Amino acid sequence: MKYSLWNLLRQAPRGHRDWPQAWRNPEPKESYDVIIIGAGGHGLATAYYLAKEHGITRTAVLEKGWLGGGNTGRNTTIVRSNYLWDESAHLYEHSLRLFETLSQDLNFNVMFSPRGVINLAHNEHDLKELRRRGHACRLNGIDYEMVTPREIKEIAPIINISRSIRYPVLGGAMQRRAGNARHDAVAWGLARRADEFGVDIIQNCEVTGIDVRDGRVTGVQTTRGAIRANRIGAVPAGHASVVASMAGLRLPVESHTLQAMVTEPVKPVIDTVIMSNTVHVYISQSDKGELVLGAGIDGYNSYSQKGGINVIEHQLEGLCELYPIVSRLKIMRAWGGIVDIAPDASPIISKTPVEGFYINCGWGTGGFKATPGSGWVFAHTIAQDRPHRLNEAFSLGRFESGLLIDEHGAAAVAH
Amino acid sequence: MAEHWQRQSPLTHLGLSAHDKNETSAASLVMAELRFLAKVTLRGRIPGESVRTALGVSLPGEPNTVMTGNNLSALWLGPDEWLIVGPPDAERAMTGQLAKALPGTAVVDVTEGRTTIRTRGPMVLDILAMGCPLDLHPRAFGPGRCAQSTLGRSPIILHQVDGAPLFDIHVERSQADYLWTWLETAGRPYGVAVEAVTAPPAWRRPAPRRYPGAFPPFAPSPSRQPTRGATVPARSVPSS
Amino acid sequence: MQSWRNSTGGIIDRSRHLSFTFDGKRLSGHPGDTLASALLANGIHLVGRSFKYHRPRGIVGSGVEEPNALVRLGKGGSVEPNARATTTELFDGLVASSQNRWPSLAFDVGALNSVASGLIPAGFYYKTFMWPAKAWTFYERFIRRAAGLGQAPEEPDPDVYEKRYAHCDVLVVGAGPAGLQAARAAARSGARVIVADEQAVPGGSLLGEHVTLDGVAGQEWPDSVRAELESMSDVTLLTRTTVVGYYNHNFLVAVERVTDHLPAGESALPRQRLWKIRARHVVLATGAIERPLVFPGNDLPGVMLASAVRAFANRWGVRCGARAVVFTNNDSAYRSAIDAADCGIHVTTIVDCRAAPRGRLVEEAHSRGIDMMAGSAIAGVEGRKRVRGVAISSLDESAPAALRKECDLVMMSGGWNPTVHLASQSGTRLAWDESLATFVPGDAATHQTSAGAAAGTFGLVECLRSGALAGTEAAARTGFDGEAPAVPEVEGDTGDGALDLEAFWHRPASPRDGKAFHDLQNDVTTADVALATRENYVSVEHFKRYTTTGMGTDQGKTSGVNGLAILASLRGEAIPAVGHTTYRPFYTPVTIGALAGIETNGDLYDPVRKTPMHTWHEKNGAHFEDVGQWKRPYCYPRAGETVDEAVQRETLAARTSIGILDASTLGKIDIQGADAAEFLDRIYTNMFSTLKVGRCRYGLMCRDDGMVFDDGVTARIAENRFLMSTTTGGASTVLNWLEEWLQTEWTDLEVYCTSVTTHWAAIAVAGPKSRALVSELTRADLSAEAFPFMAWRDADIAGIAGRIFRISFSGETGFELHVPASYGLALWRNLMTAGEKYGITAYGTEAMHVLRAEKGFIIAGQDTDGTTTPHDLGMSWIVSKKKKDFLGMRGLSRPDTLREDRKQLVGLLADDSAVVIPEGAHVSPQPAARPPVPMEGWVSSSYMSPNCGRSIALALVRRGHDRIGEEVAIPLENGIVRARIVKPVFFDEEGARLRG
Amino acid sequence: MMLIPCPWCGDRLDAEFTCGGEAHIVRPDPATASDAEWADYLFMRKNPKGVHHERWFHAHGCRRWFHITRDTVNHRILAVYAITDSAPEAAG
Ligand SMILES: Cc1cc2nc3c(=O)[nH]c(=O)nc-3n(C[C@H](O)[C@H](O)[C@H](O)COP(=O)(O)OP(=O)(O)OC[C@H]3O[C@@H](n4cnc5c(N)ncnc54)[C@H](O)[C@@H]3O)c2cc1C
Ligand SMILES: NC(=O)c1ccc[n+]([C@@H]2O[C@H](COP(=O)([O-])OP(=O)(O)OC[C@H]3O[C@@H](n4cnc5c(N)ncnc54)[C@H](O)[C@@H]3O)[C@@H](O)[C@H]2O)c1
Ligand SMILES: Cc1cc2nc3c(=O)[nH]c(=O)nc-3n(C[C@H](O)[C@H](O)[C@H](O)COP(=O)(O)O)c2cc1C
Ligand SMILES: [Zn+2]
Repeated sequence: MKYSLWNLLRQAPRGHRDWPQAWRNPEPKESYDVIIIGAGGHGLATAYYLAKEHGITRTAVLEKGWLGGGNTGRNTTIVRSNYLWDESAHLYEHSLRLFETLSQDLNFNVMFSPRGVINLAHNEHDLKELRRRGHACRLNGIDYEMVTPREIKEIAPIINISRSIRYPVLGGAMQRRAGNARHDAVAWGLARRADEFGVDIIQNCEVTGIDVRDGRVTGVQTTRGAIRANRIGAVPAGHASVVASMAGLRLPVESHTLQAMVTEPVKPVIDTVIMSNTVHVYISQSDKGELVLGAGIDGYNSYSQKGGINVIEHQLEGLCELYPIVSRLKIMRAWGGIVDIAPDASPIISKTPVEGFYINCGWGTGGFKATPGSGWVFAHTIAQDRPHRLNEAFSLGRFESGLLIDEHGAAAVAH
Repeated sequence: MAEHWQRQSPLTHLGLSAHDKNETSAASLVMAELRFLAKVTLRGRIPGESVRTALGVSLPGEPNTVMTGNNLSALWLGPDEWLIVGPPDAERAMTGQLAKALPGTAVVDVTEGRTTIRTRGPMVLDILAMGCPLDLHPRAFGPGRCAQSTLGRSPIILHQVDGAPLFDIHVERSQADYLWTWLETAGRPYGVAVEAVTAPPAWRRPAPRRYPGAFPPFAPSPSRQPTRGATVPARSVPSS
Repeated sequence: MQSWRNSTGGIIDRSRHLSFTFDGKRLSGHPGDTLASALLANGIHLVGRSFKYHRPRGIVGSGVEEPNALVRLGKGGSVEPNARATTTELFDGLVASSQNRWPSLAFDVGALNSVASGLIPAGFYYKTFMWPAKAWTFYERFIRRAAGLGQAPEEPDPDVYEKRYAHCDVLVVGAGPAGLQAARAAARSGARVIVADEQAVPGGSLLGEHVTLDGVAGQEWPDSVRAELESMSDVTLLTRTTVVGYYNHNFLVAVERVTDHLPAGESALPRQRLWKIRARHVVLATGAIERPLVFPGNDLPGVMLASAVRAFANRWGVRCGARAVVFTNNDSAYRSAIDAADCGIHVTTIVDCRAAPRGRLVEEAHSRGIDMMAGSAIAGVEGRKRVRGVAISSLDESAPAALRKECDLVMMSGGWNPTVHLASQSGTRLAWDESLATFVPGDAATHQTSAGAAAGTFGLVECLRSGALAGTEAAARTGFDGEAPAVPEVEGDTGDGALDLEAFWHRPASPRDGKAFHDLQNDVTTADVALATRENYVSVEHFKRYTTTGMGTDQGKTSGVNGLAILASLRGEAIPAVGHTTYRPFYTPVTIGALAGIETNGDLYDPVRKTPMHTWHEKNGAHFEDVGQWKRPYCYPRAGETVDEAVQRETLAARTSIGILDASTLGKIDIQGADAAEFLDRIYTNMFSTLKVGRCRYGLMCRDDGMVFDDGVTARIAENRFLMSTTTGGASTVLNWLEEWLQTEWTDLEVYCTSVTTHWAAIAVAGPKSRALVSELTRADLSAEAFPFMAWRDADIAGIAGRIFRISFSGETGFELHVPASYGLALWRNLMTAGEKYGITAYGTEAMHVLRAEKGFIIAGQDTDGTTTPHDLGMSWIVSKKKKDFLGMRGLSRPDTLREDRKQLVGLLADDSAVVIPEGAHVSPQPAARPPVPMEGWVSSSYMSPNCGRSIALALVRRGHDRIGEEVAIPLENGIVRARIVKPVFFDEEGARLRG
Repeated sequence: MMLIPCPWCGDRLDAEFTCGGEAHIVRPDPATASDAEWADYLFMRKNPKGVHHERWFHAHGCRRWFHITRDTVNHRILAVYAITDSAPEAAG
């Protein structure tokens, strides 16, 4: 049944008795054309675009837990495309554009809300970095504007732009088309549409082995039995190394815990997204009223979705400095996700030395925004057995050749 | 050519002056800056006795402990690293003597790199606990113990001088201002007082001299105790 | 008038009155009251409106579990939204108001949502608001306004917060009977013990019961334990302290509310204190929370937890109503019913789902004239803003229709949920206990024991015993042996024995009966669970997120088990198969201020590092910039001068007379040891073993991938001793880098590194008159012959023993003077005085940048970005071809680093010499009309150079080294700047000044 | 918040340390290493779920590097050993 106000009205008097399942719970078949490992946003988007753009529907998405329960279900939902390097900018911009029509595309309101994202600068070096990024964005056709502290204050009156704080706001860069989307809705909407195309989304099905014969994949072993396929796309985020090792590969990623938290719900106090790298906080307010706050990563390899309190403390110290009125609000819940970070902080969307085995990982702390775009290019890569122009540069090979896409930039200014 | 100088500690500009006695006895935290203490680091595989012969203080072999003697304190900083703290102006003699006695070891004068904040008072343990993750309870720490750690956001070398308890905090000079403010702020609700600040001695170029045998007395601490902590418990096994 | 307060009973001080307001109305209570008990004593039940449907809501519980009674406390900057009335201690002058209603609590326009509730079931927003495309943001505005509960303060927080670390052998969480016994046991063994309880006084549920322990009233017994604990020196008893998070390796976080219970301004102490406790063993004696029952209309004010009614009666002497009906599935509600009756509430009926409840309690209830309706359930609740009656029907399908009972209070008990939050957070798996129909802690994941009701032991005697045992064991595990304290002799109803519970989750009802809520705070009904199930949001996690069960400020303390039980029944599965959602910090919401502590205020957030000359800079009007943690003078604008003008003046002065720069922030590392030279050969791209004592050399450091990461001048002090300098930001990174290689890779090298960054003050003196000036202050021969470029020497400078380096980052004749830091200011002043006649000018970092750019010297981190090699910088001359190995060598011969079309450092001269190309702008071959415009590189440094009399820039441009002389375009927002690629040296290309 | 057992200073809060990542990575001979081998050394990591041998640096303490073996799922520390030692057999 189509999701619409009309159907909602029709269902109201019937106690909403007729809404169908959003997706099925199919039993795994013996074989598929394509197996996707991981029903996060990226895996689901891959399956969806495989069906929609490439007509491949004999696809299974295997998920060890519940769909959307990985980082897709635990991120701070920032969507933007104002990246520095051309390769990144083009990929994320493609994704942002898909986001702009995703609700209509999926017939599922993913609540994409272009409420604007501001990146703050707290010193001369930050300003230089933002300007450099701004020039690049402009030439790449990505909206971007530098904003003064006063303008930022007008947009977000709760910010403290006093010069006397430790890291005063010297300015910022804003992307107006950027914003938030509802994390769960993105996963659910993609799952529902993929399912409609006939894709089998199989939850509680952990991939425990990858069958490789003569250098090419033939299928997977799972907690629900063996499943055959000649093409396997792995999108396991934090577990990328674990899955890759099943195919005998090592990856240039390490898994760390990244934390986020929400306050108790309050009436609207901030209507945009504000990020600060120097002070390591980002803030937005969800439609339900919680302030959604992102913290930094814990400094050691971890496969637990629980981080240290020190990271949160430091983040909130900065938050109180920048937004003094939050001091008396209360943190309701804090959680962590396992993020897979590549040395250049850029993703890997690539073929691998094992034929028929494709990997999509390394999104680290920032891949939610890429969900549809990543699925779109990965679907292309799997369907055509070669990368799309947009993800060519994000190959595994770049680590050997040295052509990294270093989104860290230079760390701190040094002189 | 300059006639005279004001040698400046990193906290000189605060114009610290001692509060009166009443105030210090009522305060929960009493702080003072110990200026210009001589500080020399030693690196290498060094027989502790050789330092004893050279300076009159032995090097502690046990991690995170301090040996004192001849008005010097030798702090363990690492398995091949020590910090020797002495009275103001002793650094030249110390480095000279050490370099002579221990050829091949690294002797570095770091006097100016840090200053020392001395803290005591009935709440000193509580206030240090507000920013320092070390367990300073008498069962775990004690007189004659030292440790490197952090206080607030500053790295520190902490030395418990006596059981009163009294702590010397050696802090990097560029962060002294920060740490002083941090301590003042942390202690504010409970009362903080400043204690006699040792006056900066006038600069004089130390005449080249032989190792004097004993260093000028250096004892601003009220009740000095023998070298090592009496209760240094066995190290706990790592949990879980 | 507290007309609902009994004249005796409870632990409140009736001799004193506390005045407070609720929604502006002046009321009174007593010390010992919570806001909730005081409101109830005044007969106020309606305290708020629900989140989604704006339904009238009252007080449900008596402690942290409260889902409904959230109020706004205080005024102005001291406002606290979403405070639980049940845990807010009353004080004189307390100001509270209701939330989420407009214009008033009694008449709330938002209640229209309730009327339209059919349209807004769980997840409705996913199904609509999609048309027209882009209109979501329009709808969203209204949704946002309707959502949210309380209102955030509008002013900064006037309070301060404190944090501290603590360490103990045994941490006991909860000071109910189990916790107190545990604490006693552990303390007597000599262990270091911390006991934390979130309530104002220890005692836990004992405070709300009628028993005696060893002849002492149950409400007083905790005082005696408290006295004993407080008499021991290594025991800390923390009240008003909630343990909120359980982290790795037994690190627990607790929040102490230090002054929240006091009128504003009464205490100088911090508002709250965050405890970060490392415990060797933890005893979790956190008690249990009563579970509501789910039935239509169960959210009306007057429907309360049975144990809460009991606690209000026993602890606060408050009657929660006049006529009560009890609804239960277990024995414990009988105890509550009896106590309620004893307190003067007319308990008319006990509705029990069990077919044949029996036992002592049943008889006792009976003996008090309470009616019994076994095998029945409440089918509906009447009333608009308060319960007026209930409909009761038999659970037997064939039974006749519902029976009506008048009442103003419904006491419900669906059993008990042990407070397993912390255990679960620590990684301990929970096990389903069928007889209790709830989760209890399984095998402990860390050094931890659960005791008392938290472990599923609900009898008092058993709780006391299990606490004592846990405490003794905990101490023993940390090396302290002691005897378990005796279990006190208990008289009265101890509640020992089985609960005799028969699970009752919900009964399918028609919408006509009204909504049955399992999650009161987020307004989630059984109909929502049914919808979620129908749509296949049946994983417990999907269910949670789709319906928002347990996602409110109470984090599902009352709704959790009920919600998943209903889900399980609709899924037709057992509850343990459905599982539970993840327990996460924080157990109760934690004030952000408390998590931030004192390090929020600007001075303490991050250390400001200051050089020895800082006060001079301040006094002389320096405009500072942050470089890492350092404050460095950017320039020193004079009166009437702009920042840019100051920079121009300073830049010019350094080349015409004398400039002086505070260079103290540069990293300095003393490197000694037999292998020091060999070590530097491996660290730097160029050779250092050939450097002569008394000389310096510039070096470049690469990571092992070949990318430049730091640079600086290193001097050979003695055969086996060097002084390395690093960039300001790189100082500690480089030192750690050196240590890492020494300790982990080249363990055979004998080298020792010591930071001397802050030991030395460093002053750069540059300009044609610099030699004359410095010579005035030292006897050392500074002539070009005796002291050539890149030499250094020990020297007395103005009477201070220091060092002079003949180095220059400005490209001028220059000297860097190092003196012990405490003389830095003195030397600086002296130079300023002596240099006055030469027109000495202090210059800041920006002039330094311009000067070095005029010479084409790079700044690591500005003209490099982590993707730049020495070759890219045109510095192949510094990459040794003789050495067998150095860090970065192999990285430089990878396919990409060998490519010829890499971005390379060049100079750029704008055609219009007055135009300063913006830094960060990109170079384009032929700017296309519309994006994407191809980019070939970017401008890394760009300035107006007063010494060149024009603008200059450095840029990293693709294949730049081959393109000298080529014209390029730099497309800007408002037009295109044309420029020519040149060699990156703009001034004194031969270096005559440098060496002169 | 882990308690890291520094072989010298004893158990200290993890915030005093820097984690240096995977241990026992051998730096190949730059003269003979292929591009792939060099990339492997620079970037490729085991990143195991479970037992991990890793290097830690007591940055705010004795400033020594050492090895620990830690479970990356539950953070149990299974072994502590010198920076010059090879991984203990027992701990996997
Ligand atoms: C706290 C936090 C905040 C963040 N904030 C932002 C943000 O603001 N903006 C942004 O753009 N990004 C953000 N991110 C990053 C973003 O969440 C991720 O990059 C993105 O969601 C990754 O999506 P995914 O589909 O690749 O991974 P996931 O959603 O993690 O999906 C991977 C799935 O693979 C499954 N899986 C793994 N191994 C196996 C196996 N062996 N068999 C079967 N299934 C398996 C997992 O269970 C999981 O469901 C944040 C991340 C975190 C943790
Ligand atoms: N008859 C029944 O049905 C029934 C059911 C349950 C409990 N009980 C009674 O309850 C008592 C249980 O004793 P107990 O000691 O196990 O529990 P308790 O409820 O008496 O005490 C628990 C204490 O822990 C505190 N607490 C909980 N979580 C905390 C946290 N995170 N931080 C700080 N403090 C926290 C609570 O405020 C409370 O004071 C017994 O008297 C028992 O008879 C009876
Ligand atoms: C954007 C966003 C908003 C959230 N809002 C809430 C909330 O209002 N209430 C809540 O309890 N949890 C909220 N959460 C957290 C989830 O409950 C949950 O903790 C998170 O998805 C991680 O899953 P886990 O805790 O089950 O591991 C939110 C999470 C995200 C990503
Ligand atoms: Zn150590």
